[in-house]
Amino acid sequence: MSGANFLFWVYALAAGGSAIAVVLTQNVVRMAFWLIVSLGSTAGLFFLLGADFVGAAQLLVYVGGTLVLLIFGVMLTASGPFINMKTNPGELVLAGVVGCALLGVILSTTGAVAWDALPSSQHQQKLGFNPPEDGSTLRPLGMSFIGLRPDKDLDRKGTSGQLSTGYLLPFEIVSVHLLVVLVGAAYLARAKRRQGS
Amino acid sequence: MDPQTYQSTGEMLRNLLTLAWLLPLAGFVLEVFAGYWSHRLSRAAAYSAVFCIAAGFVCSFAALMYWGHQTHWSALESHASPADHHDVLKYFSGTYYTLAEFGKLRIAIDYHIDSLTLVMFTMVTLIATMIHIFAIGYMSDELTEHYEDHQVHTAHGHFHRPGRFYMFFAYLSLFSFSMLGLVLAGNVFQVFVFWELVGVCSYFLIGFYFERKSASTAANKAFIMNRVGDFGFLIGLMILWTWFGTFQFNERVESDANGRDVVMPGLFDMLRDDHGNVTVLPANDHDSYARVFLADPGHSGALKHEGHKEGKTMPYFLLVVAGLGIFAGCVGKSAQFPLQTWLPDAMEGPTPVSALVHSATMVAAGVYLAGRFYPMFLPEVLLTIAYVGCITLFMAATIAVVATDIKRVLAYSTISQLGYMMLGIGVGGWTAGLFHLITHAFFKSLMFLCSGSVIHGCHHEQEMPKMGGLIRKMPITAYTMLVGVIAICGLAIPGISIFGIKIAFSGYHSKDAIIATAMTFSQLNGSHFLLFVVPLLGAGITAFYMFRLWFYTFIGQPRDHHVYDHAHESPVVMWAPLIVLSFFAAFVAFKGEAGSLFKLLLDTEPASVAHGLHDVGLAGDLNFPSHVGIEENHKAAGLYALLVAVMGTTLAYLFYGARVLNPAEVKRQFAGVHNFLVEKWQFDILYDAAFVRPVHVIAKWFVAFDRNVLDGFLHATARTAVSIATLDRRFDETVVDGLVNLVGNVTYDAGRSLRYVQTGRLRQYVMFIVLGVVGIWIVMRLFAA
Amino acid sequence: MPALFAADSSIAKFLSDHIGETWGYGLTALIHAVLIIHFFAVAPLFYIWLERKVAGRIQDRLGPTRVGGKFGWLQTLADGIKLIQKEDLCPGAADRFLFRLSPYLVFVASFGAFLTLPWSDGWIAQNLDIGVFFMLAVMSLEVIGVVFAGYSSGSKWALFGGMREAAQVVSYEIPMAICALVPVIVAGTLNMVDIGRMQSGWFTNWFVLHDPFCCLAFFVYFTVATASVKRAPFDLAEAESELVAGFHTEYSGIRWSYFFMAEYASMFAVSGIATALFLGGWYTGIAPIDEGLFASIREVGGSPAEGVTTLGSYVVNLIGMTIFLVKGSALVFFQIWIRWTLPRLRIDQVMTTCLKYLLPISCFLLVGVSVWPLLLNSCIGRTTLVPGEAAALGNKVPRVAPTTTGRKTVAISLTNDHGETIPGILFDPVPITATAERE
Amino acid sequence: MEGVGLTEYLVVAGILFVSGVVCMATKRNAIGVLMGVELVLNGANVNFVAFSRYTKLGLDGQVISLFVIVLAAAEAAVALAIALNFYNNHLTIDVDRGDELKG
Repeated sequence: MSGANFLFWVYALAAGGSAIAVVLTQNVVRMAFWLIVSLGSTAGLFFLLGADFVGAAQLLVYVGGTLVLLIFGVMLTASGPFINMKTNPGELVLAGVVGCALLGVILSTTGAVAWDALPSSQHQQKLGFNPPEDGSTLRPLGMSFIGLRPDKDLDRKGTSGQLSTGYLLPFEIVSVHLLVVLVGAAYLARAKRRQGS
Repeated sequence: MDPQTYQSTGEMLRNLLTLAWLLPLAGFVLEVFAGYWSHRLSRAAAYSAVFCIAAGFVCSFAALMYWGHQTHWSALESHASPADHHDVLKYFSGTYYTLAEFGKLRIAIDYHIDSLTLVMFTMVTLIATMIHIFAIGYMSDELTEHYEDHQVHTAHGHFHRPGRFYMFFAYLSLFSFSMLGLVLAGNVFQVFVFWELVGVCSYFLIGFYFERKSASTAANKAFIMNRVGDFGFLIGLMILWTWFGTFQFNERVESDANGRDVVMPGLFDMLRDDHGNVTVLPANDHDSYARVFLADPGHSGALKHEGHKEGKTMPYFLLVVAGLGIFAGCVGKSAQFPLQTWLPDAMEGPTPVSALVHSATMVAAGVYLAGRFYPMFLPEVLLTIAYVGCITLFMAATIAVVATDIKRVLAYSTISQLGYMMLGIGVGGWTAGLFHLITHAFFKSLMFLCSGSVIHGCHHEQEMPKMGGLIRKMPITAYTMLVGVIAICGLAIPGISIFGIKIAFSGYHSKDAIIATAMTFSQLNGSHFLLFVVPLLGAGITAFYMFRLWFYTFIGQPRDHHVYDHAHESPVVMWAPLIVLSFFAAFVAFKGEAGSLFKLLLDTEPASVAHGLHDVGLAGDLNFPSHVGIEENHKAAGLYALLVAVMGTTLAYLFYGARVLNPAEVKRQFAGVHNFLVEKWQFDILYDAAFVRPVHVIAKWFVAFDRNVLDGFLHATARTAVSIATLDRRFDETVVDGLVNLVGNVTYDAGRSLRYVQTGRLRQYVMFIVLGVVGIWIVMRLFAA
Repeated sequence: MPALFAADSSIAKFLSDHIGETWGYGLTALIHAVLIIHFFAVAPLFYIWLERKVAGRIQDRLGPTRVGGKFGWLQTLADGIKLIQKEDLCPGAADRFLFRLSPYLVFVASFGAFLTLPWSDGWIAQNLDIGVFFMLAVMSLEVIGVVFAGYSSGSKWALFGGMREAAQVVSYEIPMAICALVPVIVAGTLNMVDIGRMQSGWFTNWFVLHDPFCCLAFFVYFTVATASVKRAPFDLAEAESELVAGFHTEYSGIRWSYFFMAEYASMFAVSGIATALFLGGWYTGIAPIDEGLFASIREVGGSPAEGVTTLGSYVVNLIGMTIFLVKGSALVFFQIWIRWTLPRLRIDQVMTTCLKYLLPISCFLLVGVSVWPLLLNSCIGRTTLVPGEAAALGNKVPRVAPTTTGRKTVAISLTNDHGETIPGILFDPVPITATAERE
Repeated sequence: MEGVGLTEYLVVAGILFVSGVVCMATKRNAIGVLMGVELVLNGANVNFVAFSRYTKLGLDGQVISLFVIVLAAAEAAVALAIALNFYNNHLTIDVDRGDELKG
């Protein structure tokens, strides 16, 4: 068993196990803890997949930002020191059965496809400036954000034809969207002073 | 003058006059909006109005000076006209903008500039400027948020309204713009448009206090009376258009499709030849009535005449009708017999309006048009004009003798003086009539402003019997008024002249000219001696009633101490214009017929006037005096007129100044005549009986017809519609509504049954989604297999 | 597997050559982990002692003097032994599971950050392409442990501390990341080794002196970093005068010491980032010395030079690491100095400082440093202040440079490590189509 | 065990996804539901990145997953604001209590 495979299993088990733990835990704060473990392990999976930037973004934005926000929300809305909203056991069982059915659907669908037969993009991974073996995974991604696609255009022959499109415009749209959402959230959650009091 | 100078001079004049014409319009727009922008206590509107009209005066005066400089105070003449088939052009005309062309009918904004235009421009803008300035003082009680109108009574006492200071000045500006546009107009249709604009402005201004019933009635009366005259005007326009095919006064050079210059003749060019003569073709075997030859080079199937001109003919009587129609417009506008009744009632407007209406703008428009259109008038029409003027001057003068309202006296005097002008034009004294128009404008505006000053000083008291002795309270007004009175009476010191200049005010010269013309005319046409006698008599009456007014108002003991005690001299903004105007009233006709004003007008005189006409008219028995003939009679006529005027003055002094004679006794002795005169020759009663009552009766008939026949028909229709609608409603209620309700109910029931799925529980929805996905997957598997 | 451990680490090369790739890399990882853990164990000992001495000096007293000789060398060790001996208490109202776990979370986060910290040219645990970003990301995880600690203690003091920490750190992360981006924009890479190498040569090549915006960014960064490791005057989470001890009120013994160690480790981590980004990393700043030292281990043409695995390279790297440690420790000393000099701010002042002042300033700096080369280009005709600086940075990193094409459009082209230009297009819908091919 | 491939990642993603769904379906705490949503998004993200690594999807997968992360942060901010408002109005965070609009 190679190191990467070993790490994959470690992260996969941590991610999946923590996800199941999130479902099973009744305490919201502990749910948040397991969620952190799960998301952190997912970030590890991203690193394994050569998507370093996505993994680091997952850590910075998701784990460091979003989840802190969630915990913040837990604290602000806690009516008791430890929240325990019991779910009806019958519902739990039903949800479990339905979830297993859904998992079955997904797994059977996944298994039904011969993924190995698909054309791989391994050769594209080698394009770029530093080989990915050096951990150089960022530059193609960064260039795609400013409108260049080295992963698609660098191996083209000749000078004719259209270059591939990058992600400059979506990137800007998402940025503006994020700003709008932040303003909106601040507005929604602002302290409301009641009229006349 | 060579063509280049002619062209450049003309363009310079056009530019200046256009500016002077459009400035009041700009002022109007500014003031209307200024009323919204600023508050009601602001005088900004007045200042902008004064600025605009004063700037207009400066432009007009500059134009006049420029004219004088370029022509050395002679005519603007081009000895080589563009098309080179005409010898002399005494005017400069052209087109600003062609609004529309329908076949031959061409509606355009033209201009026509000659010395008459210039003089009118200068006169109108000068007088209007003075009146604007005067009005700043006179209308100052409108500068308030709560104007109390003492003459309007409501259930809660006097009527209150916000002041309309800015609106007044906006109307004044529009009025000036309209009058200037009328003067500048280059075709008769454009004249008509501005004619109506003048009318509507006078309607606004006479009805300025429209809350007062009398004011709104007077405004309506003025408007309706003018419409009667305008009806004739329209008929005249139609005839002209039908036979002449153009509205243009004078010829116009136009490029045809091949790029060649084509001369489109104007009205005057078609009717008159170069010497101002009309060619009349008498009735013969083929034609039962006489015809007039019209030169029209563009006319197809033209007949040759006199060797070089092509043209066509029109019936003589139709041209007479056209002339009478146009003159009917002038009658309405200038308040001539029989449409004179609106003018005294127009005194309901504020006094500056009266001054403007009576001197420079509205009534002047009629005389101006009669003068401008003189070439189109055939001898029969001129005779009619003369008689109308004659009747008017006498009638109005007699009424003025008994009137007691200070403004009404002036109003009737205006009518009377307009009669003089019409008479002057009618008897062939074209220059004399327009000369009197200009001089009269100055002294009449002066007198109206003086009366305005008196009214203002006496707190809106207009009845002369309540005044008297005011010369001690308001000396400036009194003396300036005296200047005007002397001017209108035509007083002079006979026989003495300093450096060859008669010692006389403007009215002496102009009235002299008219009476001289009338005298010559009556000598030439013995049967029309009344045309001389009546104006001569009128001159005496004029002197009598004008001095009556002056003595009544300013001399003697105060008759009403309440009025007298509160009387005061007007502020400087009001008496300053009086001084300026009195200067012009005295000296505008400086040197009389040798003076520059008369010469300027003489430049524009139609070609046919100077040498007189002999044995013209359809009957061939009319003679019109030549300049030479008039000159012979001039001295005698002047003496007669002066004599009569002095007699009138003396009589007035005896009655009202020295009080040797008692006017009350005279009144008692001639009670019937007095009543007849006080009732304004019964014209209002006559019109009431002749027009208003029949109209009422006919209206009653129509009401009855409406009630019985039309209403019955309508009611029957309505009942039918209602019964059909009832049936339709049943159909709607049962069938249509039933269908709609069915759909609605089905939807509603479906919704009700589905509402149980809508539990509001988030978690169940998630379950539904998952179950849905799984279900779809199962179905797909089943069917895929 | 190679993707993970493909650092320039020469130990890994050496070991994988001898005992196979898997075990070689595994052993390398183990060795490095042990080294860093021990660095953690030892460095706080030093820093705590340093803090005590500095505090003493600032407060006009001597500080520890007795334990371990003249300067109180072993005072911290004695404290540590005392802490280990203490009973591991857990309050009754606490969520025991999270209460016990939180110190480890904090500790792990502080630790993880050192994964991409370059100690020397080639001495880096994992030479990630996203090095700076990764460090910031991992350090941001520390706050979770603090919040959990505050929440699970079941004490209102701890809860307040945790809440404050969450609000403060989440806010300060933003200007911190933006300030770190300022030198990154100058360098054009997130790779910390590359950034370090770009600052070789004379100390004028250090990014802190590169342009006015970078210079300002260094000070802003240092301020923000001090706040994000919750050092005074920003230590609201443990404000002992108000909240007893903040989020670690209920902790004692060895778990408490974990928080302490994490704090000092974080201090060094942010100082290390500042050193690598602004202060020339492991270089002395004197061009001849650096050239002499590091030329021997410089990679040539993308492959390691001969002698990379020699003992000499270890010595050179050790010298580099010493320089790096000295620079970092100096910054840590500054943080201690500030702590004992300035009074603590209120929480609202802390938030105001961040959101109303530091954040706009850092945004301005970011924009400024982006516009700077364009400004220079239009003023003096080149994109750097000092001529030839671009050459000193080397061809290792592709440069993004605005160019004006014949069609008067602004395009962006890239130069790769072989000096080829890859044209791209940003503002013109019709692309420029001369595509260089990679060999 | 042989080399890990796409399938294994997809299985992990599936487990994350289903866990998220079940979490959404069972948690009464609104923030718990929110956590379920995050899990679901992460499952999808794992899919994207895995496909970008193993198929021709290339960089697009990474970019999309980045967008998902950023938008999830935005979504969390808004959702949290809604939750706080919900809490202000109902003094509880139980989603089962928010059924005033039920049919």
